[in-house]
Amino acid sequence: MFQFDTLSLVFTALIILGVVPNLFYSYGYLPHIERKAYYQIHYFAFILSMVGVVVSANALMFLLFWELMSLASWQLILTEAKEKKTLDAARFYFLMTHFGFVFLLLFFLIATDGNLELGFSAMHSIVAKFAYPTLLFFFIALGFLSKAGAVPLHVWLPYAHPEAPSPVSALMSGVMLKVAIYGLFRFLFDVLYPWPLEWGVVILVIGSLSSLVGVLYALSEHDIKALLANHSIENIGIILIGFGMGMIFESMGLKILSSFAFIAALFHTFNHMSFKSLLFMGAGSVLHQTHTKNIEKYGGLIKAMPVTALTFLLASISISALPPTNGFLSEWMIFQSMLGSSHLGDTSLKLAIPFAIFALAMTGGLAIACFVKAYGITFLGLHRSINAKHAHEVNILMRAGMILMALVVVTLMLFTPFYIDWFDKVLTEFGYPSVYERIFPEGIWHMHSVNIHGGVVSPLILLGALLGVTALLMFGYKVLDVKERIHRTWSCGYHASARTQYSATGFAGPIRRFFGWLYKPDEHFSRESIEGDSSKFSDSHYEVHVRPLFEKTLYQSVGKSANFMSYWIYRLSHFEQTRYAAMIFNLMLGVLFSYRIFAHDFSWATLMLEGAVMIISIKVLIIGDKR
Amino acid sequence: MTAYLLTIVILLLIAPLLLSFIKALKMYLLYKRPISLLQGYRNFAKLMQKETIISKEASNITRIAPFLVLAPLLVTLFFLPPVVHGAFYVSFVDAFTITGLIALSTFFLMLLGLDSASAFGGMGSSREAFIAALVEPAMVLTVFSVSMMAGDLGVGQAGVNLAAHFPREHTASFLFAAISFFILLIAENGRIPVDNPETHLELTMVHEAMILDITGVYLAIIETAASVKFVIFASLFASLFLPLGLQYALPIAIAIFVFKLFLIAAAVALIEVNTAKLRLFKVPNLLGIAIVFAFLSLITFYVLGA
Amino acid sequence: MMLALLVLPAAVMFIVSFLKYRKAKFLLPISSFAILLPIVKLFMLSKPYAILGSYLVADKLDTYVLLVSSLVGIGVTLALLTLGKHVRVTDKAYRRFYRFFAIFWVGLIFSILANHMGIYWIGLELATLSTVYMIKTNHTLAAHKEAWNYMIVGAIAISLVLFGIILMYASAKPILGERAMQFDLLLQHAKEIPSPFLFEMGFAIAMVGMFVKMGFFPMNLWLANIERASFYPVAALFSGILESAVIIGFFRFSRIAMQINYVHLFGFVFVYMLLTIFIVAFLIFRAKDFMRLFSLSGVEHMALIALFWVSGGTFAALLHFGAHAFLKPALFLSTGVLESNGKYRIAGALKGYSGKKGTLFWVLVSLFLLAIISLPPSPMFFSELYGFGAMIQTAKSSNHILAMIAAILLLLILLSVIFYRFVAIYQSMKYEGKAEEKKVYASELLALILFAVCLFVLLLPATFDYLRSIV
Amino acid sequence: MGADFFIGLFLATLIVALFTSRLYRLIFWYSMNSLVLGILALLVGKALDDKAMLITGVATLLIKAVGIPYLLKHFSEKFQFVRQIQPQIKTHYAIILIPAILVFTFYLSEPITHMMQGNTNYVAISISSLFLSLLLMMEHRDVAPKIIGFLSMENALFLLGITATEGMPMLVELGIFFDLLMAIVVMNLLFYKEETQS
Repeated sequence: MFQFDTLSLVFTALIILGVVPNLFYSYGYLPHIERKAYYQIHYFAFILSMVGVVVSANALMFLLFWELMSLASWQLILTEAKEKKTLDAARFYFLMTHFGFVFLLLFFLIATDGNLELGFSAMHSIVAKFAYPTLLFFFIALGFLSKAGAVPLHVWLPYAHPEAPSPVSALMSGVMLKVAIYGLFRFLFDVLYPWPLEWGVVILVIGSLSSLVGVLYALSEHDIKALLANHSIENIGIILIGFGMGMIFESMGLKILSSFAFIAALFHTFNHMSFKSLLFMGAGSVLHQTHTKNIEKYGGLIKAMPVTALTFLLASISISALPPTNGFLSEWMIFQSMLGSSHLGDTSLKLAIPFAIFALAMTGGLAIACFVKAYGITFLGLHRSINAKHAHEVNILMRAGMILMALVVVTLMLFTPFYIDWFDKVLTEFGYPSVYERIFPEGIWHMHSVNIHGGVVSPLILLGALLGVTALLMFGYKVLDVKERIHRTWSCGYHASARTQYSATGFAGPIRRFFGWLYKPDEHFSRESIEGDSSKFSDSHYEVHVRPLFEKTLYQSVGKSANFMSYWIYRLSHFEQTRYAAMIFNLMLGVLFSYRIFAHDFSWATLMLEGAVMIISIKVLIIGDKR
Repeated sequence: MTAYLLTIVILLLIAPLLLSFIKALKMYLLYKRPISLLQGYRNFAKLMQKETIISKEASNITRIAPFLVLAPLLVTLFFLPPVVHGAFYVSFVDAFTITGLIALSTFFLMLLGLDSASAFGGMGSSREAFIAALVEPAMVLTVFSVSMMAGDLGVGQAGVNLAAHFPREHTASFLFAAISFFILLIAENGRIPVDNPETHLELTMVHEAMILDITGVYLAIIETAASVKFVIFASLFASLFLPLGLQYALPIAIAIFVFKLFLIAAAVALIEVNTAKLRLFKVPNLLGIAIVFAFLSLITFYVLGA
Repeated sequence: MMLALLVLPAAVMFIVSFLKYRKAKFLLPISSFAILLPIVKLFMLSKPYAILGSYLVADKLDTYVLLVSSLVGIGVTLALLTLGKHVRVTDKAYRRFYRFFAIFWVGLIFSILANHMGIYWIGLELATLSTVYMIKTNHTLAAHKEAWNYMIVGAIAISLVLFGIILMYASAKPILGERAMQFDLLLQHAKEIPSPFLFEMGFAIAMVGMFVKMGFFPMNLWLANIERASFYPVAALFSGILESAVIIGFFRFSRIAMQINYVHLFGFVFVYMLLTIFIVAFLIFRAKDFMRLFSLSGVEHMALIALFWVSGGTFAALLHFGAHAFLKPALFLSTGVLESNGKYRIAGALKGYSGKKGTLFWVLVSLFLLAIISLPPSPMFFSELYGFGAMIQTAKSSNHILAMIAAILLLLILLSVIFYRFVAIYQSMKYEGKAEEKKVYASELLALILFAVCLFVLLLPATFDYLRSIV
Repeated sequence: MGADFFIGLFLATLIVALFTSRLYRLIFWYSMNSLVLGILALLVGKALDDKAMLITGVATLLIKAVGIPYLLKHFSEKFQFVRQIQPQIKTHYAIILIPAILVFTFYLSEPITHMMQGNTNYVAISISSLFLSLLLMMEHRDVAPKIIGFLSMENALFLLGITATEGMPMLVELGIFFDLLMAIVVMNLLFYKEETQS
């Protein structure tokens, strides 16, 4: 029924780490929710079902909890369903998650021989006998990645996460996506092991694409929660890159490297949980104070909400993978594992993987840009709206939640060796050699990459050095006791005001313009020029929206075709006695004819004959001739 | 150990000198009366005298950011490769960390630009973000290929290895890596053609625009940070791509090293004189070249076989 | 003896329905509640239990079906008490409804308990004809028209079934003689049938008749129209009971056909169901009002049950059958309540129910709605898991495995189209539109609670074991 | 034996019924059809001296050949049926269709082996008459011809029952008759329009 091996425990721990601060936060948030009972029921159901998923030991339990998780999260999105947007988002989310469920269901049914109480390890032997393992791989890839929100199944995230109440979006983005990652780990290792090389490559490619797409769309977002949701896509991509490298190394027989890569993926999973939850909480607090998700309406909030600002800053640094934060460490590990590709025997692969490296590095750079934008526009400068002006710090519970989550981030930063050791155990349970000794050969101070003359990083020393030097400098500044004066500085002679300062749209401008071929933004520009003068204008308004490419191409066309088909079928199926009798006539004809052919003596000729007869009689009796 | 500390001190000291050397050289080439090489120090001293004016709109970020801009760079100074054979060097830091540290300082610089709600600060940050985002991948790839050739990712170790046995069999990829790194040096330090440090037209500024509203000591710190950054890149280039003359005795080695730095500075100056500043949206092309070269060096490295 | 017991309540109902005086109005429901008692008694007896020689034999399967049907019947009559509060219904029509309900019930008992193709058919025909009139208890032109439609369709379907039965009988007569109409004997001697082709032909014709009667492919709208036009309890009876009478026939016939040639059977049913569900999915995708929606989904579920059964997932089929038999009437009844002010406005239909009763009502309805798309922990979730499991097993053992898996995938995709539609409906019922004061009465609520309890009972492990033990 | 002749007649009457365009004539042909069926039943019953089948035959003659046609005529006067009934399906289609059906059914029943004294043709004919009566239902829009189509479908069943299986169990046959009467009753009730005016 349930199992508690290290993998399950690790992910249970992840859920707990994600949930405990969230509890505080959501109780701080609760007064602003009308349907409190509804919210709490589903909130706890959601948490329990997530735990249930990671500890369940047979297919039945897994599917049950998985579907419960989707159900609960869907209901949670609907908690504050006021406008149509929310409803659409919820519906879309539920459809997507059910779509994934379909594939999981197929996978399990094939892998368990219909006996759903079967343990996972028992499934392995069944799968070994199954003729098309790649089919199974695609099933679970589709199943879990649609939940994790990897390209091209990511479209629901930027809709669903913003519409949920902030604690919930923190949970969904921080924890729920990781449950999908758990699924990948569990079933690739327990059931589908060993893998051919191609699977790893597939995962790697998906990962690289997701990371780039995610961060690019994040940059073009004005809705802060949607921005964060897009970053979840990016981070899932990064995790998948690590995962894919692990799979590749594994199938190339480089156990050590692959274990290192998997550890990196796990580590990044944890990190993303921590800082993404923190970011969503911060965004939630801001939203809760300013009653808008539009980043252009913020500004100068650092003065009003110092705690939020500080925690948000920490999280931003961490998610931008800047040293010495935990985000940097996990991304460093993933980079290292990719550099390990120089040990691969396969030259074409060797030459291909640098592209993944390029994607990851690019992502890093863009992420920095994106979070400078998010942080700078939200918290710095002048307030851009009345609400932002009147914002003040959130209540104690919410603050407590954010601070606790910040502590989680810090612990991940400080106690990296401990976590690594733990993740190492996960892999040793799957029969990998322990690599902890190779990562931390001389104590916890230095963190080595396992590939030959790979790099070294020493997080603690780095942290110490940075803090030390900064403290020293500040001390020096104090000693000098420089006269400080607060005054209007020369901003090129303009009065600095909310209208003159840079907007988020403007900030992302260069990048948006550079990637215009991808965004295809639709821009709205209007201005009131003074008596037809082209240069002088009293008021002007510029606004740009970016609809994701996949949505435009993939999803809408599917919707259209469904509509079309249903329309025709509906027209056909209006009941009318005579036509109906005719249909039964034809049906009988077809059925009996087929039985005659298939049951007695099959030959293609007769089959063709049947087809012809059917067509004629349908034409004559049902369609009739045009009047 | 002494060599190690000495190098750091020297680097710190000549940091402003290098920048003013570039400026002077440029002026000389343009038939102007070159400024004194000590100009950098003078500016520093002058700024240290001044009071700091903090703009009304600014928040605490302005109070802490300058230090956080400088600190990572100072830390980085300690991680550079040795200039003389057998000198102490930090073995436990690799190129990624250094990239990260530099990115960290850029991050805070950008925040600083956004903090004082002036239009130009934001503009500067936005442009800086754009450039930095494109620099990142080129940087990583270059580092990757260099570490391949040096046989170690640790910067210090890499420098030593390269000095010990120069990768003759990989001259091609070595060259490509060098080219791309040099472009990165220019881009990261905001020299022409990417950015013009001497401009007085805010609309074309990148680095300067971010610090328009910074005064006094803070400005001094930022300026120092800029010069230190240049020194870091220069010395990285010197010890990774011109790994010569480490075997001599300490004074000579240092002299050679400093000479190399000046050589690089001169090269930068020459480029600055001979090229015009690119429009912002042309910059990606330059960085694209860097990225391509980085790829090339990797590919040639693999194809020609390690 | 037992037979007399079974028929007695119906007979009482029939007679009482002719009495004019007012007490009758209360006697009728009581007599209809009484239908449960003998069935419970029957349920207790040891199986197989011969009620009427070899003609009516009670075994585990049909007592289960009968029990479910009687529970549904009780629920429906409960809701019937306050029918007048929601729609205009004359006293005469009310009594006449009960009169035909009695006939219907008798026919049902015969068809479900029958161990004899002929008896089965007779019962089915009785039930059909009586429902034809039950439709007409609603005095609208639409209802009249639909009653005629049903008359015609039912007539065709029924005659096809009989035709098939005769052919099967003919195929088995050489070995079994007159007793060739008994299901159990046929099942035992299926292998020895001299001319399997004749049997299969008969089977095919009979199946076409049954499928048409259940509203499968071709065109699935007539059933929807009928259920739209008739009073909602009638619709509930349709989906809850009449279908069960048909499906049990399908169970019995297909078990014999399995013996004869499994591949043919499976291919036939699978293709047929795939077509049905394909059409139904897109019809549901466009469906605009409750009744149509639910009756279409009823068709879908019947198709699924048939599929599960033929692919060997008998447990899944029975569980699904039970779940559907309880869920669908519940939904129809609640629909009747939701539409009480005459309009089918989906947006905000669940809003505006206040007070204890109201709250309980909308909670129940939303639970049913989510259960019908087989979200956990509804019994349908489990039944679909097991049913599809069985299907996959068949796929694996067949030699077109990839094609089969593709077909099953298609099936699942179609189901998720339906899923999407239902989610949309649920959301708009709950969150769109504006709230207006609505009332719900105790009896309807009682019926819903009854159904909810039955569903819960289905989930108990004991029930699972019982269902597993049936076949 | 005579059976084949009468089976031929049966089919013939049915086919003629397909082409009629007047209600009363349609009813007449239906009664002819049932008459032939009844005689057939009697013949076969006598041949196998099977009491049950004799009873069936008599019942058929009484109910189907006389009773139901009379009732229908009665209804048609009572409820003013449309008596002008044009077949929907064009004659030239029908001319092709009917033989085609016959061919098909014979092709269909060809593999049926070891039936008692190889009367597979009876199966073929009854299936084809089933199809034909379906055709009868298809080609008319009004209710009355549809009913007649339904009834002749019933006849086809009986034909099958009589010829192919040499009689079904008594119980079943009586049940079928009962249901038939029931159907008529229900139809009668359905014809009452006066309720629909409310």
